[in-house]
Amino acid sequence: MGGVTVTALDAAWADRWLRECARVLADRREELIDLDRAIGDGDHGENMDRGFRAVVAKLDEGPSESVAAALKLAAMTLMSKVGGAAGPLYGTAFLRASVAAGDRDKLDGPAVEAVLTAARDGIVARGKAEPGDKTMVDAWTPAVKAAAAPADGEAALEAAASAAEAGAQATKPLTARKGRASYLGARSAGHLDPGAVSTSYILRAAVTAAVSEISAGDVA
Amino acid sequence: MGGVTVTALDAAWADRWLRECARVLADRREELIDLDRAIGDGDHGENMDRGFRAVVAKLDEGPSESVAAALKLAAMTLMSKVGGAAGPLYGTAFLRASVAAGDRDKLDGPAVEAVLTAARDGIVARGKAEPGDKTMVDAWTPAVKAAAAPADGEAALEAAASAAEAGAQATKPLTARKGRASYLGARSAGHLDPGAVSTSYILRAAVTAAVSEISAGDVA
Amino acid sequence: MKKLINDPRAVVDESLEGFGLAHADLVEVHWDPVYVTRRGGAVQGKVGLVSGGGSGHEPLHAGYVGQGMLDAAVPGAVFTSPTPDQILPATQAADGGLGVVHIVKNYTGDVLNFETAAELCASEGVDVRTVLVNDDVAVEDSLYTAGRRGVAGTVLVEKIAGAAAERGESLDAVEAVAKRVVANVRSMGLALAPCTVPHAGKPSFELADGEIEIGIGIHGEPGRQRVGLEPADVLAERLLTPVMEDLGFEAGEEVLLMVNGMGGTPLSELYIVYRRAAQLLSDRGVSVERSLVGNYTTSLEMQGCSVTVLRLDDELTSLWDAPVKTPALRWGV
Amino acid sequence: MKKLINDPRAVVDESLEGFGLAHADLVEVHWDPVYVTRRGGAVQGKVGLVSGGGSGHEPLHAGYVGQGMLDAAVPGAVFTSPTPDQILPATQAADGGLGVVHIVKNYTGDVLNFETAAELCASEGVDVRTVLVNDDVAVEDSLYTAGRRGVAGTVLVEKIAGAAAERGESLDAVEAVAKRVVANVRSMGLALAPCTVPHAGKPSFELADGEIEIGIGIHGEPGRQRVGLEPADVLAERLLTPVMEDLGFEAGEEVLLMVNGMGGTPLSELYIVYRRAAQLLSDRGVSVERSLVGNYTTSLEMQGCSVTVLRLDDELTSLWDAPVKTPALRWGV
Ligand SMILES: Nc1ncnc2c1ncn2[C@@H]1O[C@H](COP(=O)(O)OP(=O)(O)O)[C@@H](O)[C@H]1O
Ligand SMILES: Nc1ncnc2c1ncn2[C@@H]1O[C@H](COP(=O)(O)OP(=O)(O)O)[C@@H](O)[C@H]1O
Ligand SMILES: [Mg+2]
Ligand SMILES: [Mg+2]
Ligand SMILES: [Mg+2]
Ligand SMILES: [Mg+2]
Repeated sequence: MGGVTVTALDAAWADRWLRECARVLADRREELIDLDRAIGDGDHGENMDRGFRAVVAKLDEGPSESVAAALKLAAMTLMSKVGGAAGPLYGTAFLRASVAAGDRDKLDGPAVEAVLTAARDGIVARGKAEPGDKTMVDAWTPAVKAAAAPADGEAALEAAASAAEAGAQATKPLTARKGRASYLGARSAGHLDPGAVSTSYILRAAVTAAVSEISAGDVA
Repeated sequence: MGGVTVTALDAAWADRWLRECARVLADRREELIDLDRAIGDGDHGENMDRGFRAVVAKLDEGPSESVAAALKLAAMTLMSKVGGAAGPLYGTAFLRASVAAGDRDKLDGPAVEAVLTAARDGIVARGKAEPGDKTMVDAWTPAVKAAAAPADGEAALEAAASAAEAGAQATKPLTARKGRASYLGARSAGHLDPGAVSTSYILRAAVTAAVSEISAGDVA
Repeated sequence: MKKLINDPRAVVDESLEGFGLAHADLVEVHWDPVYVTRRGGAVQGKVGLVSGGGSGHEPLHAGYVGQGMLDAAVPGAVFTSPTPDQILPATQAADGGLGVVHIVKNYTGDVLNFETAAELCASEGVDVRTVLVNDDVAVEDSLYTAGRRGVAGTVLVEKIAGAAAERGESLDAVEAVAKRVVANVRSMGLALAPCTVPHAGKPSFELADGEIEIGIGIHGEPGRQRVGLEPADVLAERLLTPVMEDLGFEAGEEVLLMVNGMGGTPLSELYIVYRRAAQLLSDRGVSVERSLVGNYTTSLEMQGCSVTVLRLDDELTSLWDAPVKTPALRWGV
Repeated sequence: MKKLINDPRAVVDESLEGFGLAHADLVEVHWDPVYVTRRGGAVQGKVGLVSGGGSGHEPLHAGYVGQGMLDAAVPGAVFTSPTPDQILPATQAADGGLGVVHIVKNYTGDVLNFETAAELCASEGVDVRTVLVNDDVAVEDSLYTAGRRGVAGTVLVEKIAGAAAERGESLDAVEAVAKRVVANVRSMGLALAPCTVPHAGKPSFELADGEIEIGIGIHGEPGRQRVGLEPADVLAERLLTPVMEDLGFEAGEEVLLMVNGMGGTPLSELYIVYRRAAQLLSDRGVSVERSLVGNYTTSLEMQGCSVTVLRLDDELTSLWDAPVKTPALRWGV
């Protein structure tokens, strides 16, 4: 049996989060491409992979000074490397998140909620999507809501990630009203929204970065 | 058991020959297209079908006055409707054949030989192909030779058609040195030459037009 | 996937490099970030014209950079809008002191990236106007969508606004004429076969033998409707009718008719579609005064076409006829 | 077979009808027999230029009818040379009193039909010269073949001879310059995917995934060699090397480089091939002075391309640059 240790949601965590995003999104590249092929233009997996690879290249220049700095680095890089709808939306999300993180050296539960809320609000401000429009907002909105309860940062992240996963799954029956999938009208129903799914991966990556699995041997 | 009656190789026969060519070539359109797809550009069946349909349309205006007139009508029509290599080659063949038929009102064995020889020589004069180059000349040359023996016109045609069929089959192993198939080099071997095959159909049609099958009942 | 490419990730850069070499007399390709300008840069005292969008629609947009059309083009990754850090320097390079018009196809990604870029440009002191092109009538219900897409009509906006800028019109006037083209141009497209995005490696959608997609966009998106293959004359009518209805044409009007290939369709087929579309227009008493037939706004190697109609007036016609000297559109000079 | 057509047998006529409607300002389509002339007919006191061949290579040849290029074009059925009864009136319509040059791609069918037509023309009092184009180096051993084929280099012959005729050169001179282009132009092509002739209804050959044909012609004929799909840079070299060797290029020479699409290949891919071909030429010290990239001599919807190199001298360059005003090639006017 193994155990887990939870690390503080500090600058090092933020860097690990971004690297974990890059790892997961590279892994899920084809899956996200296929989701986007079904109701969009088949580039979402490539866009996210390209963006986060660039983030990692930036991180390799040295560790971030703060959570806010890491998030801002992600924001600027995604903005200039992703393009498409996802670039400005995730770019704005990380930028607003960075501002919300402020000069905190680590995030507790309420801080996690504040950061995620800022991110979601940024996406809504840019993209004007409402819940139910079958966009990434449908993953962010339940995530923000779920993050409100826990006092502990990691628990807030865990709740957010699970809610985002459920939210992403719940986009399946919806008819898209924003983004490229909206052109399909009723034919968009029956498919997951790629941006909602990538959001769920990004939030799950935040949890993974916070939690190290320790094998039974290690804790013996 | 049935018998056959042989009709004179006169103007009516010539008209029937051309109509029979049209019928057979329409029937063999796809086969000739496929042969030409393999080593050429896939139009031989379409070209021959188009050309002989036009010949029939001309024949429908009234019966030919003579063998020579029927052959000249075919020559001019094929020349203006077939295009490609086959158009001028068959056009020249029928034109020279028409001249060779001259003012004969019907053809006997030597006349058949003279007509076929003129046709073959016309093709060679235009196309400069030698026997073995994997062209229609490989059907015409043995046909001309076989037509030399019989005194009887129908027997000469029958011998020519059979020789043309054998000649066409014998093009299979050859490497093309003239026409579009020559671009393939050694890859042209292993396929029948479409023009040699259409030549064998045209000569067989001449026999069919000369011979009416009569069922046993009719001759009882 | 069979393509004349090297690394799927290098497609846009290598293609632009070839483009720059082939048309060095007309254009300049800039790297890091990537954008294309007219050879010689901004024309002082002329309104600048910049467009851009995902790659894969060649010759759109870089093929339309040159005298009488665009001053700069900003290519994104394949089917992915470019980013603000590309659009900013392209806009600065296009600014001849009178400001710049951004011609943007109406897609969420393009709109958001050009929006951000316009803010950056403003903060750098460049007066930027944005004209959204949304000619695709296949997207019917714009209340419940991201709005109509910009497709092949974009070429007409770029040509006509480019001519207005070239003849010395003000920023307001160039913006206004571009918007007038947008207000009077409509398009609709169909696909016989999908395209394959290099980095995706798989066709953008699946179509059975004998099936086609009506109302496709230019990004390999599936269309609104899947129907059986029909004769070209029927298909031409399927495309033209909604275009005509949306524009509300009346007898006696004059139009430009464009039949645009999606990249993998032979020119001969485009002319067959053109023939029927022209007949239908003339049946309604609409007079086709100008035409454009060819691959002008493509979707990689997609097989299919779109039909575009632009309502003309004397000014638009004379701007259309004005000289243009770009890699992909050229006359009068 | 998925095509934007009506009846497979009506493809050529309906396409020409659309072509005539779309370009009524430049050309006139004649029926029964079919041929295309410059709007306004023969230019008196100018040598006439006529070309023709099977359809399916659009814009070749009808797309090159107009000022500075052809006076008439004679389209046959798809991939089938036209007949003498079409070529005769087209030639007469092109004769401005100084005689006519026939530009004929070297295929048995084209040669024989133009030969007969030339005899008919002579008997009608038109002085006809025939220039055979045979630029395709894929056909190596011309002793054992019908000789090298005419492919995309034909466009360069038509453009340059057309410019010579337009500037008032004599029949001898126009014939001579056309032959000089033929002597200095070489091409080679490849296919990633075959085309389907409408009346055949089946692909012209079969290629497995990952297989390509090197040395194809423009009639859907299989090539000389079937190889595995390779990167564009390798393929560009496979095409350019025999072209260069056949022309025997030396450092310091100047050339025109053309990368021609076979109809179904995106422009972006052609530029990737162009990029490498231009690099290879410059590595050898050969200077690319002019370029042409696009679908200029096609094979229906075939996917693939050809590379053409023309050795330039000052006269050929200035004839190339001379104004041309046709549906498919236009500059300077
Ligand atoms: N207006 C919007 N608001 C929020 N999210 C949006 C909006 N438009 C698109 N999206 C999200 O962007 C995702 C698509 O991103 P991507 O494929 O990278 O960009 P593009 O659509 O430009 O190709 C969609 O799945 C959706 O979640
Ligand atoms: N030089 C030639 N001499 C004799 N026959 C030839 C010659 N060139 C081609 N042919 C014949 O023409 C046939 C092809 O005819 P067709 O397909 O209609 O014309 P094309 O080759 O122009 O498409 C070949 O199969 C061959 O028999
Ligand atoms: Mg997408
Ligand atoms: Mg053939
Ligand atoms: Mg995209
Ligand atoms: Mg042919």
